[in-house]
Parts: sequence; C-alpha cells; structure tokens
Amino acid sequence: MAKSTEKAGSSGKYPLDKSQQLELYRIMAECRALQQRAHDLFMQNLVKGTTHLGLGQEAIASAFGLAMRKDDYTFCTYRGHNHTYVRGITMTSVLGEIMGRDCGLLRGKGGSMHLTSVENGAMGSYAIIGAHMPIAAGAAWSAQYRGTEQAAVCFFGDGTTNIGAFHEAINHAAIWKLPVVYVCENNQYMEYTAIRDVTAVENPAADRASAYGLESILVDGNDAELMYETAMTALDKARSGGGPSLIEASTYRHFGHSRADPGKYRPDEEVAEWIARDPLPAYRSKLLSVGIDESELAAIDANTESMIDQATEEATNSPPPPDEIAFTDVWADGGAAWRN
Amino acid sequence: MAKSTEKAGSSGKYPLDKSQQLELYRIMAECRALQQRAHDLFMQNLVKGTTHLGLGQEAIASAFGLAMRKDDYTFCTYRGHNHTYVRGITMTSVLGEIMGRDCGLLRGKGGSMHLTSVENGAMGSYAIIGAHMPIAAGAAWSAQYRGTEQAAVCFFGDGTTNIGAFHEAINHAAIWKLPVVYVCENNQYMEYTAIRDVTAVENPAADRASAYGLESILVDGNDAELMYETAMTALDKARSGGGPSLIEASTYRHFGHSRADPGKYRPDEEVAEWIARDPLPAYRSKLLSVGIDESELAAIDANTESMIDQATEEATNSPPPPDEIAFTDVWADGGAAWRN
Amino acid sequence: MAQLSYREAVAAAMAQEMRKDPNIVFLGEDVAAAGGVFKATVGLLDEFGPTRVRDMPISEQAILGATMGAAMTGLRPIAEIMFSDFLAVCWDLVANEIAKMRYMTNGQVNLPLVIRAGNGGGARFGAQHSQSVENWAMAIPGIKVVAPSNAADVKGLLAASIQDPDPVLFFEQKSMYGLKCDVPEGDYVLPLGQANISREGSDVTIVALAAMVPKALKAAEILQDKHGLSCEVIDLRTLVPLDTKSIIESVTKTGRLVTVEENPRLCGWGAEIASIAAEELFWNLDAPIMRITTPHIPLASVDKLEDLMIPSVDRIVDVVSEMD
Amino acid sequence: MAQLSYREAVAAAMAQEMRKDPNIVFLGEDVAAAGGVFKATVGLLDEFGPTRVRDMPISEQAILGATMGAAMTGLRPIAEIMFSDFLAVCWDLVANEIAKMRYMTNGQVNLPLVIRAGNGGGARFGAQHSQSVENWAMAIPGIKVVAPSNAADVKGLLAASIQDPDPVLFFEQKSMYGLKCDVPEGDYVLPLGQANISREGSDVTIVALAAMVPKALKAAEILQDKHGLSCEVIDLRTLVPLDTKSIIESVTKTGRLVTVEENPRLCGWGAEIASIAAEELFWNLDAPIMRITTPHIPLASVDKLEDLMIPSVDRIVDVVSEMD
Ligand SMILES: Cc1ncc(C[n+]2csc(CCOP(=O)(O)OP(=O)(O)O)c2C)c(N)n1
Ligand SMILES: Cc1ncc(C[n+]2csc(CCOP(=O)(O)OP(=O)(O)O)c2C)c(N)n1
Ligand SMILES: [Mg+2]
Ligand SMILES: [Mg+2]
Repeated sequence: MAKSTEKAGSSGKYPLDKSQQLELYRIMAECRALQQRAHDLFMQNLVKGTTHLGLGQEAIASAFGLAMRKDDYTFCTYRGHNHTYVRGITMTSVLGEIMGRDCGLLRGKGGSMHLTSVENGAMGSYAIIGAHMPIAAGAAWSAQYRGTEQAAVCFFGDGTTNIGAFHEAINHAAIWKLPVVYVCENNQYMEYTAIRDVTAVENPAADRASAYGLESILVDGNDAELMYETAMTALDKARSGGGPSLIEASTYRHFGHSRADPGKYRPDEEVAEWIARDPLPAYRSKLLSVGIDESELAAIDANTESMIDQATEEATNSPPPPDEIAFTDVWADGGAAWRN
Repeated sequence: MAKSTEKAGSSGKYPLDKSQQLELYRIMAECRALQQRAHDLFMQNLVKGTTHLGLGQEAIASAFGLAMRKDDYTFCTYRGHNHTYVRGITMTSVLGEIMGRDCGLLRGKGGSMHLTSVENGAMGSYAIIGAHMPIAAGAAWSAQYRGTEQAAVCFFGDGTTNIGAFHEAINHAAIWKLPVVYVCENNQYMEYTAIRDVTAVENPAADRASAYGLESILVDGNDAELMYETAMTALDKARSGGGPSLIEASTYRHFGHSRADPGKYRPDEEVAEWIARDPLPAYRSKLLSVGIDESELAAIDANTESMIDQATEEATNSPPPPDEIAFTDVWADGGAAWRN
Repeated sequence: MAQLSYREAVAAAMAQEMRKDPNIVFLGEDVAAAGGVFKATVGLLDEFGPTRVRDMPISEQAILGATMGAAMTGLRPIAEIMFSDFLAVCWDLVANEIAKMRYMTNGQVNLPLVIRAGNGGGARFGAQHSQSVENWAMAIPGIKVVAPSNAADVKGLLAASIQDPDPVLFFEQKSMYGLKCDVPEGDYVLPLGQANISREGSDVTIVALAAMVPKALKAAEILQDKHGLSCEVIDLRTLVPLDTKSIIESVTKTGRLVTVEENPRLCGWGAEIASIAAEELFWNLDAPIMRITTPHIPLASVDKLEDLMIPSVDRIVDVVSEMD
Repeated sequence: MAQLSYREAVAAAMAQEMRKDPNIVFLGEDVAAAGGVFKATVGLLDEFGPTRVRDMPISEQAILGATMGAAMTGLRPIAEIMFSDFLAVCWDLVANEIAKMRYMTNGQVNLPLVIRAGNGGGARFGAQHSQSVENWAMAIPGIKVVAPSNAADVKGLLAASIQDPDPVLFFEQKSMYGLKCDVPEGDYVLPLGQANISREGSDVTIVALAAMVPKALKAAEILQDKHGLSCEVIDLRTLVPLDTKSIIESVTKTGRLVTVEENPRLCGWGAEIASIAAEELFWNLDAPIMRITTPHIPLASVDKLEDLMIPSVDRIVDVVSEMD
C-alpha cells in the first residue's frame, strides 16, 4: 500500500534476450506503421467514421503483446488498434475495418472503435468510457473459476480514472483477488481537456491504488523494456493468485484525440518534448547501443513497410460488405428476429 | 493526505457550553424516541411500506443538526429520519409519512425513504445508493457560486463507498473545492453483508480519502461531542473555501436493515458490544459526570416522551391523503399532463 | 406437482440448471449468505458453495460487468439486480455493452447470461423501488425480456433463460414472490417467446403480463358474469421474443384488443402491441384498441394512492365493458 | 434573419438566455475551453467566464448530479452529455432522481434544468455512439423531451427549455450540426409542446422528428410529384409535452397516419402515437397505421450498412405510396 509519485526503475528481473528485443521492436514498428497508415488514409479521405490513433503510445501495447500468453484476454478502448493488433490479427483486417470494407475485422459492422478478435483473446474495444473495466474483471473471474492461469489485461486512459466504473471494477478485482492487470495509459489528456485540470490527485491511477489496497505503480510508458518488465511482473502476480495490479504508464499521443481533432489545445513545447521521447526511435537507439546490428533493424523496418503496403492494397481492393450482414448476428442463431 | 487507521481524539477546539450540551442531548433523545416509536408502530402493523431505522446512529445526525447553520443543506438516504428531523420538522410529519397519513411530510407520496423539507434545508432522502452524493456536490456548487457560505452535508453508509457515484462525486467536490461535507456512517453492514467482506480496504471511506487528495478522518460516531467537533471543523473548512471533507464515523444500527430484517446475520457478541456503546446513555452519563443535574436531563426525557405521544396521536388521527394528490405535482404547474 | 411459491420457483429453477452445468455461477448483493433480500435464492450457497454463489459489494456496474466478462469467456453467469429500478445505475452495461456486443463484433461474442431483477409495484416502496421497467428493456435491441406471472412459469422460463445462448433480462414480480401454485417437479423448461392463452374467449382479447395477468383473469370472470362478455386473456410471458402469432390469431377471432400493463403509459409494451395490431390487424378490428396502464406519473408510496395508479380489476372491467 | 448553423443556434440560444439570467450556468466535458466536441458551445467561455462555463471530468453521474443539486438550490444549470448514448451511464440521475423528485416530495423541489445531448446516427460512429434514445426519455414520467429538426427551432426551443421550470432533455441531432437555415435574430423563444405543420396536405399525415423531418418533407415532395399524394408533414418538435391536438386534427382530416422515427422499432414514440390514434381516431382512419423505424437491431458503423438501417426518403415514399 505504499504510495509513490516517483517513477519506477528497472528491477532487472525480466531481462530480454536478443530475439525478444527484436520481437519487441518488430511489434512496435508494425503498430507504428499501422497507425501512421491509418492517419494517411484518413488524410486521403479513405477512412469512414472516426478513428482514434495510438501513435506515440505503442510501447505499452507492444510490451504487453510480447509478455502475454496466447490464451490471455485483452480489453481495450476505441483507441485500441495497437492493443488488438499485438494479439495476432492482420493489418489488412484493421485497415479494412476503418475503411469500411468487407475484409475488415468486423466487416464494417463495428468500425474503428470496436476491434475484436475473440480467437486471439482480444475481447473487444469499448467506446463508452470505463465499461470494459468491470467486464475485464469478469473475464478474470472466469479464468480464476476455471483454474486456467489465464490473465486479463485491461487498457484505459487517464480520463477514465474519474468515472464510476473504474472504482467499482478495481474494488471488485481486489476483493476477489482476480487475475486482472489494469493498465492506465496516461497520455495527459482526456479529449481536449488536460487530466490535471479535472483530477484531484497528480497521478490519476497510481495515486488511487491505495484506495483498493493495491501497490502504487507508476512507470515510463515510453520505455518499451521497462513496460515489458512491468507487464511480466503483473502477469506473474495474476497467474499465481496474487490478485490484480493497477499500473499507470505515462505516455503521449502524437496526434489529436480523434480524426476530427488537430490537438491545438496542447502547448507546442509540450508536444515537442514528448515527440523527442517517441518510444520507437528511443528503442531503436537502445538496441543499437546494446550492439544489435542496424541491418537487423532495417530488415524489420523494410518488412514492416512491405506488410503495411500490402495490407493497404488488400483493404483498398476489398469491396464494401454485402447488405445482408446488416441484419444478422443480433442473436446466437445468427438472426435478428424479435417476433415470430 | 496523511493516511490513518487510528480514530481521532478531540482537539478541544469546539468546546460545548452547557446549553449546547443540553441541546445536543435533547436532539439525540428526540431522534431516539422517534426511531423507537417508528419501530413500535411497525410492530403494531400501523406502518405502511418499508422503514429503515437509524436507532443507535443518532449521535451523528444530532451533532450535525446542532452544528449546521439554518440555511445549510442536508442530503441523506432512505435511513434518513434522524437527519431530516434534526433540521426542524415535526415528529408528527415523520410518523404520519410512514403511516401513510395526510399529515405526513409528503402526504404519503414519498414514504419513509424520501423525507424532504426544502424549507428546512433538508434536500431529500434518496433510496438509490450513491445518487445523492453528486447531487450534494451540486448544492455545494450552487452555494459557492452564489457566495452564500452555505455548506452541504451528505450522509451515506459504508456500503455506499463501493458504488461509482461515490467516486465521481468526491473527485468533483475536490477539484472544484466545493463546500460539501461527506459523512460516511459506517454501521459495519450494507443490507445483510458485512462491509469488510466486500471492500478492499479496512476503513471504506477514510482509507480512500487520499485518492481525492483529502485528509483521512476516522471518528467514533457514537461520541456525540466528538462528532460535533468533527462537524464544526468540516463546516468551517467548507465555508472558508477550504473545500470538501470526507468523514468516516463508526457506529451501529441496533435493529435490522429494514422492517423486514431481524438482523440475524450479526453475531450476538457484536450486537451486545455495540449496544453497550449506545450513544444516548453514553452521552447522558457524560453529562452527569460533568456536573449536569439529572433533573435537567429527566425534564428533557419527559418532554420528549410527551412530544412523541402527542405526535403518535396526531398521526394516528390523521386521515389518509385524498385521492386527487396522486395526480398532482409531476410538473411545476402542479399538474401531471403530458399532452394537450 | 408440488405447490411452490414464486420465490421458491426461482431457487428451484436455478438449482435445476446449476446441477447440470458447473459453468453456471451466480452473483449479486446479499444473494449468497442471506439468500437474497426477497429470499428467492435461499439454499443455493449451501448446495453449490461459495465459488459458484457469490456476494458482491453495492456495485451494480461491477456485477453486470463481471457477468458479461464471464459470459464472454466460457461461463454462464446469472446476476441479480435487487430491484429493477437499480438497472438505471448499470444501464450502460445492459443497453450499450451486453445488448450490442455480438452484433458489433460480427457475431464473435457469445453472451449466455441472465440478469434477474425484482420488478413492479404493490409493495408500497415508493417511486424509486416500485417501477415496472420491462419497457426499458424491450426498447433495447439485443436483449431478451421475460416476465412470468406465476410460479410454474418462473420455473420453466427461468430454466429456459439460463439455457438460452443470448442475454436475458428476467423480471420477477416483487408483489408475487409469496404466491403459490402447482409447479411441475423434475426437469421443467418452457420455451421463450411463447405466450400462454390463460383463458379462452371470443369477444375481446386482453393481453397482459406478470402481475397484470391475474387481474385480467379476474376481470374476465366478472366481465363474463356481469356483462356476458367472453374475454380471451393472453399472458405474454416474454416481450422479446414476442409471440405476435398468438396475438394475431386471437385478435383475428375477437376483433377487439385491450392491453394491460403496469409500466407508465408512454412507450410501454402495450403501445408496441397496439401499433402492431393497428398496422397488421386493422381490417380485423371492430373497435378502438384500448391500453390500460399506470398513468404517466411516478408511483406514490402510500397504499391508497399506489392502488389508484396501478391498473386494477375494476379498471379493466370498466374499460372492456365500455368498448364499442 | 441571419443564416445560422444548427450548432451555432445552440450557442446563440444559450448566450441569449445566459445574458438575461446570471443563475444560468453550464457544465460538461470539453465544453468550456474547447467549445464542445461538436463545437456547439464555442464562445460561451469567453463571454461568460470560467465560473459560469465549466469543464468537467469524465464523470457523467457527477455532471447530472451537480446539475440536479444546483437546480434544487436556486441555479438554472445546463448540462451537456456529449453523446446521448452516454445517458446510459447516468440514467439513474435522469430516470430515478431528476424525473421523480418533485413528485415524491409533494411538489417541494424545483428542477429548472436542461440536459443537452448529441443524438442519432448518420455519422458512422457505430452502435455505441449513434443511438436515437428519445424514446428512453419519453418513457420516463417527469421529464420533458425536445428534439428540434432545424437551426431556427434549436434556438427557439432551447431558449424555451432553459426558461422552463421543469427538467428538459434536449436532443441535438449530431448529423445536422452543420446544417444552416434562417434563424430569427434577437430574443426568440418557441413554446414547448407545439408541433409544427411543416407541410400541409390532405391525403396522409406523416409524423416525424429531428433528422426524419427533412426526409419526410423530401418524401412528401416525391409523393406529390410521382404519386399525386398530398402529404401533411408534422414535425413533433417535442415528445413531452406531446401536441396530440395537432396530430388528431391532421389525421381527422387525412384519415391516414405514418410515423417516421430513427430509434429502433420496439416501444418507440411512433408506437405511442400510433396507439393514441388507434384508440382515439379509430373511426377516422381509412387505412392501417404504418410505422417506419430503424429495425430493432444495433446500428452498424460503415456508411453503407448504416444507411440501410435508418429510415430513408425512399422507404418513406415506398410505404406511403403502398398504403391502402
Ligand atoms: C461515458 C463516456 N463519456 C464520455 C465519452 C467521450 N469520450 C470519448 S474518449 C474521451 C476521452 C477519454 O480520455 P482517456 O481516458 O484519457 O483516454 P484517451 O482518449 O486519452 O486514450 C471522452 C471524454 C465516452 N466515450 N464515454
Ligand atoms: C444502487 C442500489 N443498489 C442496491 C440498493 C439496495 N440497498 C438498499 S440499502 C442497501 C445497503 C446500504 O448499505 P450502507 O450504504 O452501508 O447504508 P446503511 O443501510 O447501512 O445505512 C442496499 C444494498 C439500492 N437501494 N441502490
Ligand atoms: Mg488520455
Ligand atoms: Mg451500512
């Protein structure tokens, strides 16, 4: 129940070997390419509906992607492209969904805010703030009840810490010692309002952990390896019956809140400062500095680029979904009938 | 932001003079008589609908009753007879309401759970857990905006600390520095479930104060003078722009949760221990021990008894409300029309 | 056949299904140790133990969130929301999450779950603890809605709701928990979406639900005896799926339709059924369609006023006997 | 007359009333500094300052709770709930508290407040950000419900809602924020509870609301030109109070009634109006009453599928032209 406003350093308990490091870099690079391309497609007017990009925040989702077991569950928000992608879906299915194509992950029925891939444990992207926090506790309860040592990971934003569901979910997870990891990505803003202007404590998640008998965990969310270590620690705790964790990872979104937002409410210096702390080049430098050859990273970069180009082509060539599917899958029988 | 699991002692900052002490005793005695009579009337089958008694918890409402300014606002729950009574309504209006008579405070339209007297600043008894916490913040906002130095006081139970509205309300009150005093009456149980079985921290309100940047305040809710001092401290803070307080006062209800509940889930020893700490005889003894004459207390007791008898008679003789009022006061024009 | 009360039938149905499927779990406030504030789940903790029958804090969003998350990942949870009025504090989980998840994900997510809630007035609990909110639920696509009128139907329909692969909101009538009737013993399951013709008749069709069914039956008796009118009483039992076939057949025969609902007037299920008839049975109707409802006013607490507001046997008799 | 967009009319009405009464205050998420995510409240912070125009955390219960508490104690607050779908997270405050408080307290509590919310589909936001929930609101006794179809009505009706002594849920159509029309300058207030006959006609009455009004008008044109049918189009403007008088007058004249609503099918306001007609206008009707609605399905995100679901001009033309 210690309270800390100091960011945690590395414990050295979960060192990554070279192949893991390259894997982590690969995942981050792919997330970045996906987010950048989503943005570019939007600028070309090829995106339908809204999008919320996680560009700048990739280290968090990527580290968890590497750390999680295949059968673990993730729950994320409308800003969930990275979190869903790292579980194993294709780039095409993401781009297709935001472009409203039949190849989309949900064939256009859900849209950018609802990416879900149950077969990959990506149990949904939720667009009402806070709702997925108690739902994630439910998945963790299910894992606990079935005795599978699966964990549930729930990503949410700083703004989400002020809604009632946050409070109910974490109290519930704590009293039932549920194997769930709550990850607050503190990107400093809700939509257009700075989180510090509307929150009674400095660190919206970490300073509230003690209200649920949990340890206060505050980390640099742009440090990919530290995030990996933080993820592994919490996941191990969850699997071994140690109950939930609440992690606050500080980060920044490079673009505005959603496609409609140029993000002008943020001071230029603040943006510049955070862009200088961009997690992807930072991790690239780090890998070079520990002796990884630039050619290995360049190969990943090149592969990423060809993947995203191919996905763009596939999605662009995919037709819109057929009319019929508008009227299916309300019920388990595949239909939508409410009367006989 | 200090965290404390120790109960606070007296600071000596708000000593009561003898007339105040007698007044505090009087209020408590009247609350007790009212609660006991409500119970007796129920046993005689004269109460319609449900009732939730605050018998055993009178010190808290009474101390606030004495401490508050006439124009302050109170918000309470379905267990709100004491809190509403101390603002200045008649016993007849309470008994009439629970008996469904025309003399009832709401003429039977609200019932036991909704006692309200706007002219006395008793801004409602709310039967959905947690809802009144953000509403109280709104009244405090109004006072702040109008610059009146009024305070709002919001009473709620231990079980209420686990619902979302608790979290939203206190964060809001803290960031706007609203003149509101949140008072958790920790009577150890929600309906039939012990609060410790469903809460992640030991002290459901006090251990969460730091999550809103507030001081942790834990007091013996059965110590009438300590409650008075606690109330005055928080009210002064509110009026002087110091913002909200969150107080946890430990207490116990002598009866079950509501009329339907014999309270069998509570261990006999626990009940006995708390009945031994009954706030009313404790305060009586204390007053005697500081030199107040027994005859003065006996006079209050006698007056209380005649008041409650008279109120019982008045309520019993009051007819049921007339049919017409079922169809009035949905709208400000006094009517219920939804069409022309 | 055993005589069971409505509340006993709740526990009987849950036990029946929980015995068959270890993935059925149950959670709510005061439901385990205390057996529920309406005593409808007494005995379940003893039989199924504390890992399957669990008490929750006063956190309705956590209750329904846990229910949804568990249902998505292999369990078949049953949740209790004590009073249906409290659905308002967790309506997001019902209306925006549970009801929409399968559709939004193009059919990926299964949600075999049941939400039980005490519904309706008559217990003098006042405006915040007496509402009939089955129309709130019916207005949300993606959730099935059940509201039984007697103990036998409670057993059969609750069992069916638990077995159903879709989310079901199961409304239990608070004022009926104590009422007994013959309930089939052993495994008993009724289909969802099938109304019950509680009384056959040829002059007027009266469509009712839950506590309104016995009132409609009583009124039908009086209407026969005093006015020589033969009323057919349809107990809807489920609002979604809606058994329009039974309604259409009956009104085609009688030419007259009256609905009796406890929810407040505007946008109730009675309006839905009246509108269906006004479109599909227009040429069969011999008289205006009448809706009998609680007026569009919050409920008063005191018995005398509450009784004025909720549809009564007398009001049904009056309306039906005065139909053109 | 000035040309104003629907969103500019929101700010204009609020400014008009805030200038007159210093007790009018405004709160919501991203409403002050940012002027609202739909930019409907741009300029209010500058004109009225940070004590009257305030940003809130993501705490919808706190927003509506504060609104209610302030209204009870002398202010006239206006709250913004960004998307009407989010009413589900604070529905208790709307349905159980704000709507019932005056009645439960035998008339003691005044609640002069307005809740504004962006409502409806057409923006490809998907199932959780596109709902039309005016029928949720209409089902709750004790709350007035307004949903304007153009910028002029926004100004007049929002001003009226702010002046009204009762709680009002004011639905702004998200898809129409950019649409301009002539809006009267200066002080402009329209009465609540008065429908607008948007087009006169003699063969069929089409009742519509918000975004369905321009569609109904367009359909009426086509029906006149292609089918020689004269349609009267009624823009309801407010659901509570409901201008049944205008509907009754019109249907008495035309003998035919069609409702066009964006909310999902079951228990919508169309059902309420159809039922009123089926009871009160039965002998005046020459044809079945038709309801055109979004099907009872959550909304899909992609444009192509969303457009299939929400009532279109073509569907209105088809239904009306095929009426008996
Ligand atoms: C209950 C609810 N209220 C408001 C919104 C509108 N909204 C969408 S995203 C957002 C900001 C969320 O901020 P945060 O939690 O920090 O996440 P971020 O967008 O920064 O990732 C808001 C207010 C919503 N979707 N749901
Ligand atoms: C949202 C909601 N959930 C559940 C209830 C049912 N209920 C009424 S009182 C109560 C227990 C409240 O416990 P606490 O807050 O400790 O107050 P106390 O009754 O002990 O004064 C519950 C669960 C309710 N009224 N509202
Ligand atoms: Mg954020
Ligand atoms: Mg308690």
